[in-house]
Amino acid sequence: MTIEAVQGLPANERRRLFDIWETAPGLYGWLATVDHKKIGIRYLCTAFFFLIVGGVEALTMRIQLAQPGLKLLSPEAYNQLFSMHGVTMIFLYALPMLSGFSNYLWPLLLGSRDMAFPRLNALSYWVYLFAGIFLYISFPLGQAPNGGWFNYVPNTELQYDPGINIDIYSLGLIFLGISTVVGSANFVVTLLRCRAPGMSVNRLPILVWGTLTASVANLLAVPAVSLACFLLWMDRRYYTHFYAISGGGQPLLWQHLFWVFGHPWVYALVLPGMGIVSDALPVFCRRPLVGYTLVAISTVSTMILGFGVWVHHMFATGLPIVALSFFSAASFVIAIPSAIAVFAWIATIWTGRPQFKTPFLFFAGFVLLFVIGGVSGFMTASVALDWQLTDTYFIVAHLHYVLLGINVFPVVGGIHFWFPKITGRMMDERLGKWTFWTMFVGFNLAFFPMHLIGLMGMPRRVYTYSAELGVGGYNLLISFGAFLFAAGILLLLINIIRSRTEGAVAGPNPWDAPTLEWSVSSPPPPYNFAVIPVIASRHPLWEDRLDETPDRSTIHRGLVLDEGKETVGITVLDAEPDVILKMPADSLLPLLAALGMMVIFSGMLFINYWVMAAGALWTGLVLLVWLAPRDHASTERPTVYG
Amino acid sequence: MRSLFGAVGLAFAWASSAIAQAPPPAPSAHTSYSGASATFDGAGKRGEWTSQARDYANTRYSPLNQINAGNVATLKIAWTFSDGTQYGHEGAPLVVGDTMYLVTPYPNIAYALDLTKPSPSIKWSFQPNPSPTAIGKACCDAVLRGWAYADGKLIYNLLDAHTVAVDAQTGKELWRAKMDDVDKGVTMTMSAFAADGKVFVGNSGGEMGVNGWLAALDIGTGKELWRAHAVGPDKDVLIGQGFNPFYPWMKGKDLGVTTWPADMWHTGAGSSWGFISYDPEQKLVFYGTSNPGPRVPAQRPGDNLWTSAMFARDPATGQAKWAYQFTPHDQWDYDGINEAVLLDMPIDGKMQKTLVHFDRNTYAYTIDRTNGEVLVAKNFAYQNWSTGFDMKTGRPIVDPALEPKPGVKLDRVCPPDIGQKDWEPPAFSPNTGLLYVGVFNICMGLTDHEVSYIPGTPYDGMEMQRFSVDGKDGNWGGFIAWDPAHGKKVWEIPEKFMVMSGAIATAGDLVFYGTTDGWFRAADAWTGKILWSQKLGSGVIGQPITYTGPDGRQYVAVATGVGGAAMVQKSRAGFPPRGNTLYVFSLNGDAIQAPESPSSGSTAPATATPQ
Amino acid sequence: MKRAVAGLFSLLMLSNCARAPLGYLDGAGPAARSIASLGWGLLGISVAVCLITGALLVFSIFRRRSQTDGLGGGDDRSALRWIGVGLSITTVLLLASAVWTLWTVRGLSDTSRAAAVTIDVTGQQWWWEVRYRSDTPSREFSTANDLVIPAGVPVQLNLRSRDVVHSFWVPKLAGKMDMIPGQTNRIRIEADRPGIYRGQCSEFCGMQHAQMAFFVIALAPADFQTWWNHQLEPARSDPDAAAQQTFMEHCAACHAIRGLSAGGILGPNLSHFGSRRTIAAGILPNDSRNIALWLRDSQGVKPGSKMPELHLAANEVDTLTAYLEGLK
Amino acid sequence: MKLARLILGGILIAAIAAGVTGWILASQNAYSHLMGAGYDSTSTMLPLGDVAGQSASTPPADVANPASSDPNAVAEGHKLFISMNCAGCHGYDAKGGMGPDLTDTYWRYGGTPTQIYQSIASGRPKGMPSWGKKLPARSIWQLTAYIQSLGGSFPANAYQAAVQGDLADKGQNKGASDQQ
Repeated sequence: MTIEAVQGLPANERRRLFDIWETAPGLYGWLATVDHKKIGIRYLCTAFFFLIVGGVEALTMRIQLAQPGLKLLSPEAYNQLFSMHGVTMIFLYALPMLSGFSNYLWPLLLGSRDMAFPRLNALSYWVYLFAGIFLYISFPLGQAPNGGWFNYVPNTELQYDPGINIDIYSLGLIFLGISTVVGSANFVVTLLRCRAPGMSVNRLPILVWGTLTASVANLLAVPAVSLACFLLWMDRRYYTHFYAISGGGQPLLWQHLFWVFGHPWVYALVLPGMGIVSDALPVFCRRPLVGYTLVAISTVSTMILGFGVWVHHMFATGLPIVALSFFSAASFVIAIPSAIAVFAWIATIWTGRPQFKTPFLFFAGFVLLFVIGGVSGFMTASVALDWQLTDTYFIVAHLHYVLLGINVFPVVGGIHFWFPKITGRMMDERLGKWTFWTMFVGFNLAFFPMHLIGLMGMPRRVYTYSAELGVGGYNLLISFGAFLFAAGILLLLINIIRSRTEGAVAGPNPWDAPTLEWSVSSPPPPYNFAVIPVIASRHPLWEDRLDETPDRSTIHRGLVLDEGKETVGITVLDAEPDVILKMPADSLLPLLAALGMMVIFSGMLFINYWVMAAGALWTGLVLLVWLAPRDHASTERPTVYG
Repeated sequence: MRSLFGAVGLAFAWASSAIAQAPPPAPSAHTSYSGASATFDGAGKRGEWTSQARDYANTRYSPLNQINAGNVATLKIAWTFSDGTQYGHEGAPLVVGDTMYLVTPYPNIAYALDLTKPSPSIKWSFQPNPSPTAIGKACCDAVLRGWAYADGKLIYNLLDAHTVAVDAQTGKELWRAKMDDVDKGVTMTMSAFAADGKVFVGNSGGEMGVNGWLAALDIGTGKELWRAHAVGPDKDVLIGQGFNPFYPWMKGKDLGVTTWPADMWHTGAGSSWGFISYDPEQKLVFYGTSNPGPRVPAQRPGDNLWTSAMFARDPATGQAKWAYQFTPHDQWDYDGINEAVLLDMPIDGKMQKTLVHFDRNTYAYTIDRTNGEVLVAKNFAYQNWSTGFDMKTGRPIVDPALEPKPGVKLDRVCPPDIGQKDWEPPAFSPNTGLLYVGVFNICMGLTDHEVSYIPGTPYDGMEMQRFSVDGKDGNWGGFIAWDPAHGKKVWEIPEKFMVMSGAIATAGDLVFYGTTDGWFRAADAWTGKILWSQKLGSGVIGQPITYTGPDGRQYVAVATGVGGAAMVQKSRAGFPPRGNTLYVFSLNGDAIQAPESPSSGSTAPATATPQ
Repeated sequence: MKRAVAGLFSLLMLSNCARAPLGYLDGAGPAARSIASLGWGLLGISVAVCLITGALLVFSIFRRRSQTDGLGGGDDRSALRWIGVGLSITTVLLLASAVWTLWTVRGLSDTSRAAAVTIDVTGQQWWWEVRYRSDTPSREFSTANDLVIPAGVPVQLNLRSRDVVHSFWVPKLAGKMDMIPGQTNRIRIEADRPGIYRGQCSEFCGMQHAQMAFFVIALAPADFQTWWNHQLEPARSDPDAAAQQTFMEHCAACHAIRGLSAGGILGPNLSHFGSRRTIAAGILPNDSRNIALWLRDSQGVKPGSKMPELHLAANEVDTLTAYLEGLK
Repeated sequence: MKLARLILGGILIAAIAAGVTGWILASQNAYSHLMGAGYDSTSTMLPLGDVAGQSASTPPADVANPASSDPNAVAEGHKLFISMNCAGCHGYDAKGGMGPDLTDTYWRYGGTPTQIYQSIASGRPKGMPSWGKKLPARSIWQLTAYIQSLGGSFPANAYQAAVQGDLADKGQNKGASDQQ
């Protein structure tokens, strides 16, 4: 935390800023911080923890499936494990991990001192953490969700699943949905209002595009699943009949509501990952991304199309052929934006000069996995072929190539890439390469044969299988691959822990990267930017060398804003400075509100109206204090430094 | 006290007639609406009531006219008799000579009451002690719908599937025949029917997956002469050379097997628990068969012959002459057990020998009783399951939206399982040419559940909620007059509860009926105007009779004791308590009086109890 | 290079896949065959795309470059042109695939050939009820877990569920179709020639989803009629009254046997149980050892199965086993 | 700060350990219910015979329903109630029909779990069939659990009242029967 590393601003000014922005020391500060960097790191660590938990669940299942007819796990235990594996990886790992990166990086990428709503940001994290704990409390109770992450009714109606397993699932997802919606709203507003002056939309990093589209999608999609879960909970505990045919309900209603959410959500899990690659890969190719505009447009159009393909999860439900044909065609079309991105990355590598650093390996590996996952997706888009492929291991292979390939590989690459920024130290390069090759080989050993056993007809979501299917040998290989992949994750963990204290000191810009976050010290000071930069291009730190335009960004001269905890708010379209935003100080309110919600949901879980009421009262009071009038923004002209 | 009762009754009669539907313009000079007539064969002497329907044709018409529209308002209770049983009382007392015969619901105790003495005076009683297991096997209360008198014997069915004959003079058991196995769910609740020197009995248990039958027993010995099943191969159904149904779809070999999924007919029900009628001229008995089993139609595709149908059989051999299925593939438990009233009437100017049948499916059929051709089929109350009637094929047209599917709730099917008219028999008056019948005004919410056949348990699967056609506070029943030749309702008296009592008509141009909430009413046979009403101790689901006592007075008698299917209304406000009492009415309540001094030497009633 | 080897390797593997009992790259009926050719086609495109893109990626990484310092690199404009070319090829391939798919779907939904038999298949936790339909109701009957069809003619299946969502799948004959409570999904299957084809539930349906299999047995049409007529006969009456009594006491509340007054519908109809291939929905071969095992320890064989532990005495197990096996 | 991390880490590890152990134990336990273990021993303890008719004999011990610890018992019992045709007589809402209402507090043959079990297993004279052979003990206990859940059951300590059909006792004056 050396203030001296920042050029330009006098030391006493920087001291003053530091005092204003630094989180309070001790336990209070630890609980009350609203610093986006601290919250981002928390997101990353928590999500990484859930990755490991979900991974351990997967490994347990792989032992059971290594040979036909094994009896390590009871069917019930297996069903709980595969359900929690899906829930954990998709809800508790994949999106929060990306939120972590975005939380940490957005203000740094955009040239802002914090997110638009720092306290909402903290609330979003606390709710995520408590929702994760809520979902995992089911484990010690022995009643983890057991209906799959897709949780199809009526198998999950009370009649067929009388425990609290599914209540934990449905309430947990509603709870987590609050975190997602709050976080997404925060990203959208941050983008609109808290960019540095001059950061027009055509200068946004692709990661920002990715997270933005994902956030907008979340705002539209998450309510669908929250509603679906709420209706299910009502069906189970208040004997409504939204999904039960006995009362005129419709089982397919769940599938529509779930996939209207589920499919866009899958894109929300991969677009920020693709953004990480689009931003970081060019650094190691020593040139800007080829076809920035195309990639940005393809990101947005993927998301828009992503809302029109949910029925391809329901090809076998007996919907009319005309509808199926439409959704099948739409599912083919969505391959086009992805193809654009792939071609852009290959063109970037082709025309650039690759540096074989660990992050580059992950990003290049990602491109290949993306293609494999993409073409298997292309096969499932074909309605006729999908009637055979769906619910076999081919789909398992497809979704793991997509989700691990497009989420985990960029994320691990991203960890290697931004680790120096976050900690100030480099990760070990040799260990990094070992990590990559272990993970890459393990991954393909584990998941490529799944295509084959899928084509051989092995159904998904089975706790055991018959030797007659002839897939025993492949499954053994898959289980071996899974453990190899896990070993890679272990190496990563070791590298992270060792490098935190023993890694080489990084300096502000160890990769010679072009974007704003590399203009500040590593790790960045609490106030991010001593002065608010003014942006003139997509590559503020490469401007002199690329010399694309005569304009230059001003990074060390600009608004100081040292009258309090302040940052600048811009006009939405032109990115002109508009107002000075007063940012909130450390606050326990987010934690208290999240705790209150935890109480409400616990009350709902056990249908205890007193607990529910107490939680609601508590949360209401906290929100009342939160919303008490405060000086939000000032219109006074900012002072300019330099 | 009595005058107070009368005043109240009068006031009520007036009030009730005010709420009754305005009668249509009365036909000029009291000519018969339909021109229908009946033979009244099999009726006893003028003042007697010797069988449940009084005659073979099932008219429930008495030629007595001492009580008439002019004086019925002075009708008062003459005497009462309580038998102490609690289950629903559905039968009509019989009056033969100077004795009245009455049999209680389970435990089916028979009483003979001496009418020459101040009543009630028990001549004898008889306790048959049927098995209590039967209580839990009877679908709709442990009832008995009647008893027969023939050749000096009182013959009736016991709930545990036996038929017993008792000496009418002494109350001694003469014979007892085991007709079926109660452990398999077979009970017997119908009234035995005596004609042609035989007694005809049938079984109940259509909800229990029984195999339905009608049997003829020798009156003297109880020996079974023949037994005709409703389902199964032709040899079991007693279908042979002489069988000639009118409609082609009912012709063919072994239809009682081929219209069922493999072997399902064994448990296909088609029991017979309604009233039988007899045409001595053509030598034919007519009776209906119950719903198919299981009640869930999804489990038994096909027409399910010969359930929910009517048979015309030769009483000597049991061979069927014709049959007609009212509700093919009965999906709502509509049954076809309701009685046939045998009338001759002009239809389209031509005199026809017909039978009139109010089916639970809400069609009132006028059928040529010589060959089974449907001449008239019209709705006598509200229904929505059928969109019309195909006179060509003789089949109702079913609304596919109201066909139940397992697990899927249908919100409103009208009528419900018990129809818009259940077993409660109508009356016919040759003066008006009308039939008088208690009807319902109800619907059901229905959810079917697929069901296992487990012997001795219900083979049922219908989950129902019943409610009025007219919504939450609507009426559940009514009493109507029906013109069978034109298929038209002539008048209607709305009632708050389902009308489940039988009706009688008299030469005094009166019709009598009772209500579930305990009103016993007399109405003008022409206009439906209520002329007299009396509230009784429990609901009336039995059948009234009228007779001339040894003292020459005309009496009207009816047993109260709510129960049976009427219990579906038990949670409604105003539903009466159970408890069986026979009420006998006369003008001003006059009756044979006790001797001046209570005699200590009066003979103790003879009792006969099998040990 | 590595990818190419892997690709070749996998092509070899694929022919293996096609032969697997549930492999669908080799159809045994018209529907499955048309999907299989579509499958091979799209698989070919996919493999080609992977190989080409992989090769491009590898080449782009390792290609020889002129040594220049600083940033920048090749010409953006020519790169964009190549992206355009790639995109055009992609679009054409996608369009062609979509047309091929819709063409296949059109063929599959063609019902101009009349179905020879209509069969209701009802999924439930965790077995299959099979009910043969006929215009003559008395030719209708129920069986379980063995779907016998005539070969060479289309067979109409009405798919329903009695509890949760299941999915009917016989990969060698047709694609999947879900069985959803409250609705009837229709599908046609046809086997070219007599044979035995494996089927499997393919929608997660609770604890024993994994062990919900069945077999389609295609017979020559004449054999099929013989089989049907035989099935219509009541079960062979066992002379051993004790076995029947044991069955009535312990089994009849859930299982039906035509000819006995056993009419339970919770479990499979056992009228001709002895002639079926498997027990417990395709998981154990139907022989006396397995019947006895199943009667003794259903929950050990298939935990959570709706068949309860019966706690039968050893002699009861023996008589029942002999009786059930005799129901040919 | 360091201490905080240490404590946090410790809690985390402890929570994971506890969670995994709990899950293994609990899910094994839930599984054992499915296996039917734990039922048979209890069923052999039950005295046979008509409880209501033998007020002179020693009343059976107040055996708690062994299915009461099984979270699925009531739901399974409800399914059996319908599939075993109980609903055909007692009504789909269990409010009676051909058979008696099971939701009121009047019990012909006693309303303790043991007595309900007896009624199902051995049958009762007025048409209630016997299920003791048709259904395994576990299923009958599940049915019992469902019937108990209808709210008409007596608490175990009102056992005397159940036997005597006297609601007024409510089990408060248990000595009353001893003085008779």
